[in-house]
Amino acid sequence: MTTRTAAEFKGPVRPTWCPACGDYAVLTGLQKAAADLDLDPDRTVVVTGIGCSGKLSSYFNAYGFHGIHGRVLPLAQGIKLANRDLTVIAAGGDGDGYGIGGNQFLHGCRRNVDITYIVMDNHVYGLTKGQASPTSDKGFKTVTSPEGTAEEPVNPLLLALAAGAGFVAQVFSGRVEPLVRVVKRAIRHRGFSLVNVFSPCATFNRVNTYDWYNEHLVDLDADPAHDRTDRAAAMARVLEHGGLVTGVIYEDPDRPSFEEALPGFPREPLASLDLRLGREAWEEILAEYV
Amino acid sequence: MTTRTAAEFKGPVRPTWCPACGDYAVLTGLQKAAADLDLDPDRTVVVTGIGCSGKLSSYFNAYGFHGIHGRVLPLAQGIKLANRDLTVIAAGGDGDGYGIGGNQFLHGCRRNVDITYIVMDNHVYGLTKGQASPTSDKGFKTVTSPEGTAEEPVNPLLLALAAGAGFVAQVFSGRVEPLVRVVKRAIRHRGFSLVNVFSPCATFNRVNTYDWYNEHLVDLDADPAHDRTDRAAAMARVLEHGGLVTGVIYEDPDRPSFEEALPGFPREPLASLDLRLGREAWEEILAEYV
Amino acid sequence: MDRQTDQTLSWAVGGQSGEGIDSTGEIFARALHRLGYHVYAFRNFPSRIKGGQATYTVRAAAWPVRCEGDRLDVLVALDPESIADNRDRLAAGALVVHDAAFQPDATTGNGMCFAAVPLTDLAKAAGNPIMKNVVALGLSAGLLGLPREVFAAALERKFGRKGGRVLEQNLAALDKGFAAAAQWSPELRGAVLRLPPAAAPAGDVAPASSATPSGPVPADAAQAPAGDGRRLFLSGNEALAMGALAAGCRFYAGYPITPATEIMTWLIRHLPRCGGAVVQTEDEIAAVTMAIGAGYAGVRAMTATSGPGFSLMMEALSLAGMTETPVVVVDVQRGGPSTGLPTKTEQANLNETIYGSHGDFPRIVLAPATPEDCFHLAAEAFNLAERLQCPVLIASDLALGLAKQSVAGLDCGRVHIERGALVGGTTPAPRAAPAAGTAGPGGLDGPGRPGEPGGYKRYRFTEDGVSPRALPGQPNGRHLVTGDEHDEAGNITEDPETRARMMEKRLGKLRGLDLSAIGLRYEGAPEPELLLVGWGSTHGAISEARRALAAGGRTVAHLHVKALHPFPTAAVAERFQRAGRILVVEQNATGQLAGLIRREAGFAEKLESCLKYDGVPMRPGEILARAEEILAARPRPGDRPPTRPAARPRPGDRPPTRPAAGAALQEVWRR
Amino acid sequence: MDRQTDQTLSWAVGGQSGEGIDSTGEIFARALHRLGYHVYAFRNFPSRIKGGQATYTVRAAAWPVRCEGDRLDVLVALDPESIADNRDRLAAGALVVHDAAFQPDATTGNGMCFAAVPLTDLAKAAGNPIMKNVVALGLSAGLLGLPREVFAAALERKFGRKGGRVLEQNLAALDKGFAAAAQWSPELRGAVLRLPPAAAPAGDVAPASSATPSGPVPADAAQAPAGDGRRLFLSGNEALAMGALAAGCRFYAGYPITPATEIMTWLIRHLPRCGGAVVQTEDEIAAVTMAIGAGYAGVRAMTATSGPGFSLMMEALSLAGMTETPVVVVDVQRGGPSTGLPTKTEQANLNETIYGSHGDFPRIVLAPATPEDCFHLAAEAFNLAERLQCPVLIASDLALGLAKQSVAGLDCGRVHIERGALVGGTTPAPRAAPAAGTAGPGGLDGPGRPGEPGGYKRYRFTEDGVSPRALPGQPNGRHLVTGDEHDEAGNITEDPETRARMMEKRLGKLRGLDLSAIGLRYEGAPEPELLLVGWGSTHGAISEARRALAAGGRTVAHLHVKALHPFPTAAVAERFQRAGRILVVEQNATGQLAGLIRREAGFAEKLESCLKYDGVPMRPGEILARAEEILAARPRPGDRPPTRPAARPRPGDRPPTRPAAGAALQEVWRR
Ligand SMILES: Cc1ncc(C[n+]2csc(CCOP(=O)(O)OP(=O)(O)O)c2C)c(N)n1
Ligand SMILES: Cc1ncc(C[n+]2csc(CCOP(=O)(O)OP(=O)(O)O)c2C)c(N)n1
Ligand code: SF4
Ligand code: SF4
Ligand SMILES: [Mg+2]
Ligand SMILES: [Mg+2]
Repeated sequence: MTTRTAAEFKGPVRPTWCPACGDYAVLTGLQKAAADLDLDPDRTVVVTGIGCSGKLSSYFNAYGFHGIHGRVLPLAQGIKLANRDLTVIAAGGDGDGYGIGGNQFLHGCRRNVDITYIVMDNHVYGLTKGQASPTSDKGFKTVTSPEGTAEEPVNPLLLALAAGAGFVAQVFSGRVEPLVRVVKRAIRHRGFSLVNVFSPCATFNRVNTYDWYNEHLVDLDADPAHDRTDRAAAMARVLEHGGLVTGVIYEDPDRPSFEEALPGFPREPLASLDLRLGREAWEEILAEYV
Repeated sequence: MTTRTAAEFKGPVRPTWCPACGDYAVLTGLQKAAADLDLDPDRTVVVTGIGCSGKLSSYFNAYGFHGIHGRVLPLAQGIKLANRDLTVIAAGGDGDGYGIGGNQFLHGCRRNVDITYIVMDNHVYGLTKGQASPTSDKGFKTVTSPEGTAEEPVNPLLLALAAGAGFVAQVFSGRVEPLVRVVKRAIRHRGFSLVNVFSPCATFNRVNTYDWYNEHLVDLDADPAHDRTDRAAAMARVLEHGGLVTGVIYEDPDRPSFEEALPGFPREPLASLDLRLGREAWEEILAEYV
Repeated sequence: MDRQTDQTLSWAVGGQSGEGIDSTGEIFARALHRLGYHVYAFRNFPSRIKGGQATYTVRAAAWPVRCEGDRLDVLVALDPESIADNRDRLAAGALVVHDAAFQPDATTGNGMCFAAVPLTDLAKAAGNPIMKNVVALGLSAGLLGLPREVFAAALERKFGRKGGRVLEQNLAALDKGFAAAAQWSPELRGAVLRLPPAAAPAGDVAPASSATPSGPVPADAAQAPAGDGRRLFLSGNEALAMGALAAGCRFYAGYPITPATEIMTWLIRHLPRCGGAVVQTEDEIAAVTMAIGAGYAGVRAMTATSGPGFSLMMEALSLAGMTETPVVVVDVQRGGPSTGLPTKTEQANLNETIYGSHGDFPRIVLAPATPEDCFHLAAEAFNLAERLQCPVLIASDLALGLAKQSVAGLDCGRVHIERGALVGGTTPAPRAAPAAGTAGPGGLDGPGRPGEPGGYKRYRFTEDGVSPRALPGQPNGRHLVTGDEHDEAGNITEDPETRARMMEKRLGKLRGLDLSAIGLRYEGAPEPELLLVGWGSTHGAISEARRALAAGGRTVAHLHVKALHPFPTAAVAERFQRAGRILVVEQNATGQLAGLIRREAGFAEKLESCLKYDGVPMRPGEILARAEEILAARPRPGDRPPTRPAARPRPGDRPPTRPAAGAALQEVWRR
Repeated sequence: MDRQTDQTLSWAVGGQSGEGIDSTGEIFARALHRLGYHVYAFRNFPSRIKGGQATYTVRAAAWPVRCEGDRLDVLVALDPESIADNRDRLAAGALVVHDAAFQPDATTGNGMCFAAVPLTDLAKAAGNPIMKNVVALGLSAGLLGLPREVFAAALERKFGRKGGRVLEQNLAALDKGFAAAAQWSPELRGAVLRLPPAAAPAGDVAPASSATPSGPVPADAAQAPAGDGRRLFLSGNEALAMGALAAGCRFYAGYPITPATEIMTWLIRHLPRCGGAVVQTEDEIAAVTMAIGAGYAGVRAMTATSGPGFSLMMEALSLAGMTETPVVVVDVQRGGPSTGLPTKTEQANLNETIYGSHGDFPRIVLAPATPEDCFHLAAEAFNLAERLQCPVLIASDLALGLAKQSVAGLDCGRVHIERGALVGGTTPAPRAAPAAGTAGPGGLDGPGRPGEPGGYKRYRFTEDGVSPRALPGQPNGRHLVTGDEHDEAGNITEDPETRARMMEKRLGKLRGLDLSAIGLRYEGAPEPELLLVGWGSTHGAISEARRALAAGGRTVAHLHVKALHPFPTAAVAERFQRAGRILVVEQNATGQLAGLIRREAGFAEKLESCLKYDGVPMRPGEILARAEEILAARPRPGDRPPTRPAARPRPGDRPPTRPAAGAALQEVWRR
């Protein structure tokens, strides 16, 4: 169907992630998904946060915006609302998205602008060299938690479900095929979609390794009993497995996106508008103030 | 059992809320709860956010800290961690807590410092004169949403449950007895406790009125079938009723508070420590650097 | 200054917030405006929703009044607090019309006339005691001899929707007020209330005054106003939002905060009609980053806030500077620090607008002084932001943002949209339309892949530091934008050489930018013994003080600074060189503009400060008093430049504003 | 400056980050320190986890070296990039020892000597090729004739836990290095590598040098160090954390960010042992507000961050100022703007530390220049914060925070804890203990309920503006603390009179505060023709430049500013008056300190800037070059004060740092 190849989405810069970093698979998976979906690199924007994960936009051949820590979602929403013709993919780390960016995440879920958010969740702050992250398992030992963390970890799927996200999925860097499949589905979803990727940090996380995930993950996509249109059921399944599930957890295909729901929001990209104001419009406005 | 009266918790300043504001009931309910629990006003701190709701600390006879918009929880946690002998009650509005303060809320829930958080949820920004709030019903018309809001509202209970709060409750300003009862229980809970109070704004919210709540609320405290120790069940119940439930929704009495879980955190208040450093301790430190 | 001298009338209505103070004041102000007067109207309101003392002041004249003035000639008091709260402003001979329902504490009166009018009873008689404000309105209009129709029409507009009964009652209340006024003896009325001769009615070109301007009345009082001829009555916030709209702003993201919220609510009413969108975000961090995202994607985008929210935007400003993304950020300043005085005015964020945020990056800071400025500088802000690809900040303040003023018409036609350097000279075509305009500088139609030799370079080193932007959607314009240091192609680098050049490129964009043309306004003597310098909303008060000083025989001038950064140093220095002493007038406690001047232009030895930081708008008399003080003292040529301690607030910096209390009272009204 | 003149040795090891560069450098540096040398060590590392070129530089001498210097005498290169990246620093005659596994591009050498050593092969022979860094270590030590035991001991400490085999292999690798060195002819070795005579070994009081200090070596080189006598080798971040601990800081809340994270990780290791706590928060806003909450409740509390996080703290700073809550906030500056250069040094947040945040409120800004300063100023910061009840900011920078230096001992005994005015003079007793110390000023034991007449007033107007605090838990001390304006009792008010007095009270707290004693350091001629002025980490480089200029016959001096706000204007002005020209040296692009000086002290006509903003630490030679340039030009007495454009970066502001390439190469090593 498409003539594009994943290689076309290879950016100008060579990745500098550590060997065996889970983020490589996210990059190649996203490139594959983009090719499969026949995305136009010139109409695609990859917006990233700050962290090892945030470097993704450097390596992807498309428009890229590498913003500030925790604010990838408002940046991405601003871009999408400015030009709804663009495919906007936001990406970042667990610290970026669920730590400092928690409020943006919460409200991004419920605002439901048509963007896809990929979180490379390695349960640790990678780029700053190994502090505990909000998704770190309780008791995880790091330089900032030498005796182990004291807090319950954030459960991103549960949070997204509670915050009203219309598409919630989880995949694993160790299994690229489902990653590509789910990312494609997320991009196609009209509205906000979350793909939380277990993406092992080979350097600072010796607990949540590829092997560990391979042992612990339960694939809900393979479970015909899982009703992914039922939010309460989705929550129950996530809780049941302590968050260690993969697949499309929840999906509401009918929910209108923010662009569709916002009264008066035009079909044409705002970025393409003629900015001149008509004489009548102006007169009408002035009439209020004479 | 106690000789204190609610009147002892009346602060020096007369409330300036609009007549019929739901926040009056929160104030008197909290005063009654404090008296019933025999709280020592000198060892009680009421920390509030910015909003009509935030004025609560002005009217309550205790130590009061009226902070900045959205940051009531880190302020309250800092106070509690500095002096664990204090009873710390945080309070604020729905905008303060679930809007701008969303990240602090999320992480406050999972950090589980032993404080009580009372949100006066009127589904609107009161003090800034009636804009949509994160809990505003979808379609709610305000000056900032003349055609109605486009977003799904935040569901505070669901969020708190997803974020790992150990005590989650909801009450209604129109029913003071359960409000007092639940607030007392929340204060007694060891760890973070959320009490979301439907506290109608008589001026800017003509939809979610006392009558409206009286019509719509379902009391889970009156439902013997509700298992408040089961997080998934609690979530399901909240979803089932679109959030319009009251009572103690969830409670985990065994979960250690942050103070208990943080390795090495002392029993004695930090504020009472002798700050001088022992000679040996100092020598030991220097030894690393010679 | 008395009424004879300045030929104005200052009227106010005061009462409990929620008693209809605002609508009464607004109707009264707008009526005078429509009758051809120049009107300045300001609400003083508490930070609570219902209750608390609120005053709506209306100052009117046949010449362009642009501040509240010092004096209140008439106060209609619906409660006793209104009298207490406004006592300092009540001039000798001022009239206090109060509801007969209470007895004012008249012991500290200062030669004012008290008149008890049974406002509540009259309202009750008209059908509802809450209409006492409407009775007050009728009374005020009647006393001034204003035509009933104007007020009846206003009530009709207001209550038209609510159906007949309420409107009828209100009209009855209005008439009770007019009737009460008719009972006053004409002499009594004339002694206290005389509105200067009316100018031309609204809609006409010139509010031509029949009064001969003299003394402190501006020389151009009788001149035709500029603009497209339609006189408007509006606030700075409204004008600013209109300017943004006229300039092509099509995306606004914001979070509510007093006193900036009106900008958002205004745009939410008007933007969607022009194809734009407004998003109320979860917080100010999201607001500004969403605007930056939109700006990057090619929409003219804005956010507005006040102090606390502005502080939250600091990190993102730095991102806009580093990524060279255009965005307009408005800070309508209010009393600080922290939550401070959320409903009172102040100008204490100047430092933050220029120096807030980490690292060195280009930004532009404009500071409107009038609604006209709000309109035109807002429009200019978008051009500067896109031409120089950097954040542009607009520092407004509460007094400017909320006060409503008669202005001489805002001309949408004067707004030119300059979108700056875009590759292909255009924004991306919609997906539906055929791609166009993709050729252009940067080899976008060349074979080089972005980032490869020959490919497009987002941050190409150029003569003026400005590199043409490719907006997402532009074929072959792909590049990385990053808040990390980067090379010409946009890719992250730590190379010291590239880093240094990029810093020079970014900062160099402002090098040639001389904002003195839009950023300075000078009025008065070319070689003044005293030069008054100000910024923001104090413009009107300084103007009046200058005219009063000039009328008193002083050679004075007034320099108003509307571009704070880059500072128009050369032009300012030229003016300063010719001035004797310089008095910097501002509403903050540390003399922030004075500090900026010392830093950018020097002249420390000539500078004096007139500071005010009590939340109340600056008044001409306060400036006058401070100016007289300085002029009375000898010049001090050998003085050391003032150091920080001298710039800090000293009780002496606050000119005595409050007239001494005392004197006899009169009861001029009998039932 | 050559080695003969400054009597130092500059050694560096470079390779791919992750190849053990840091540990090699660290062991080498610490060994020299323990041998009695003064050592300065700095890591240059990329913003990525593995890979990317990293260099660890060690400069050692018998006198207190306090910067990297200009020159590299020896480079041990594990990869070709290391040579390219450091080429500019390699002096004529410098020795480049490189792994024989690659052939360096020697074409642009500048008279350096290249020596290929089969580091990888030797490591392989010892058991594992990754130990090439350890071979390099042994080789370096051997060439300098340093004792093997010191290095073996270091390896034992490092690998002790990992068991015998790894350690054995490492020791073997070390020995291979020593053996390789032994093959060098002594003359050759001496020509290239001669470490100045060693001072006294670590642990002793004085690193007494046998070298006779002369010329650019400081006159006090042979003097005994101050402090408790134990020489330490540590970074500014470590010293700062130690100072906080010593001063009684018992609560730290923070969010990770380079280069501030070490402060948190240090405290997390040490605070719990002293009864304190560290919380890693969700973001910087939570970090600072949590610290403010803790400070309010009576604990000495701190947070540390860098640029982006610091910008996020702006709103809360204002809250601390308004509520008069003590808190210490550290900003370890890095390259900006935005994410900028996260692992490179800069000093571009000066403006933000002083002027960031909205409204006028008291704050204090300290800027340490050395690890000793980090320790003592951190301690002082807590005293100032509690005495003056306001936020105290510490502006450090990456070069200061991360460089490790030999210091002359830090004396915990010199730290005095002053907790400022507390009612009852004490913090609250634990609930378990009997209540004590509740009597005192403010009538806390009187009958008046808080807020009532006779009751405690948190913000009582006092002579010096400081009002005794009651901490929660204190009987009868109840009061409201609010970021809104408030009255003496703490209750919210909008009364203009009270507002103005409260502003004066708050700002007045800093009026008498003269920080010149801790905030200025002056060295050199009392009436210099050129005065070098700096702040922060550039201290060492400026010192060396000053000494070099003096040695060249110039009358020069060096004023280092360690208190930025309130600015010690009087003392600075006094020094400036006596100076001919003034060169302000700083690592930013807009001359932020120079701007502050112009604003606070004037002297614009005398000021010149030496700016550097490429992320690389300031070097003495750069200052020297700029100084010579200025001294060569005539003084310009009639000049206009420099205006903003002049302060902006001009290519000319960047002194030529990179020596011209070229010259012959020698191959001095034969296998
Ligand atoms: C405001 C701000 N605070 C802190 C930082 C420092 N910082 C950079 S990346 C990062 C966390 C990275 O963790 P995560 O988001 O999980 O990404 P990862 O590196 O693990 O992919 C932090 C704290 C920053 N850049 N900006
Ligand atoms: C940083 C910041 N942004 C915005 C504001 C303005 N503000 C004050 S209260 C408020 C919202 C109040 O709504 P809510 O929290 O629901 O409280 P309510 O008044 O309804 O009780 C806002 C936006 C502020 N004070 N600070
Ligand atoms: S530190 Fe961890 S997350 Fe970062 S690049 Fe290395 S493996 Fe990946
Ligand atoms: S505006 Fe609403 S929330 Fe605020 S005081 Fe009035 S009724 Fe209460
Ligand atoms: Mg991570
Ligand atoms: Mg609310």
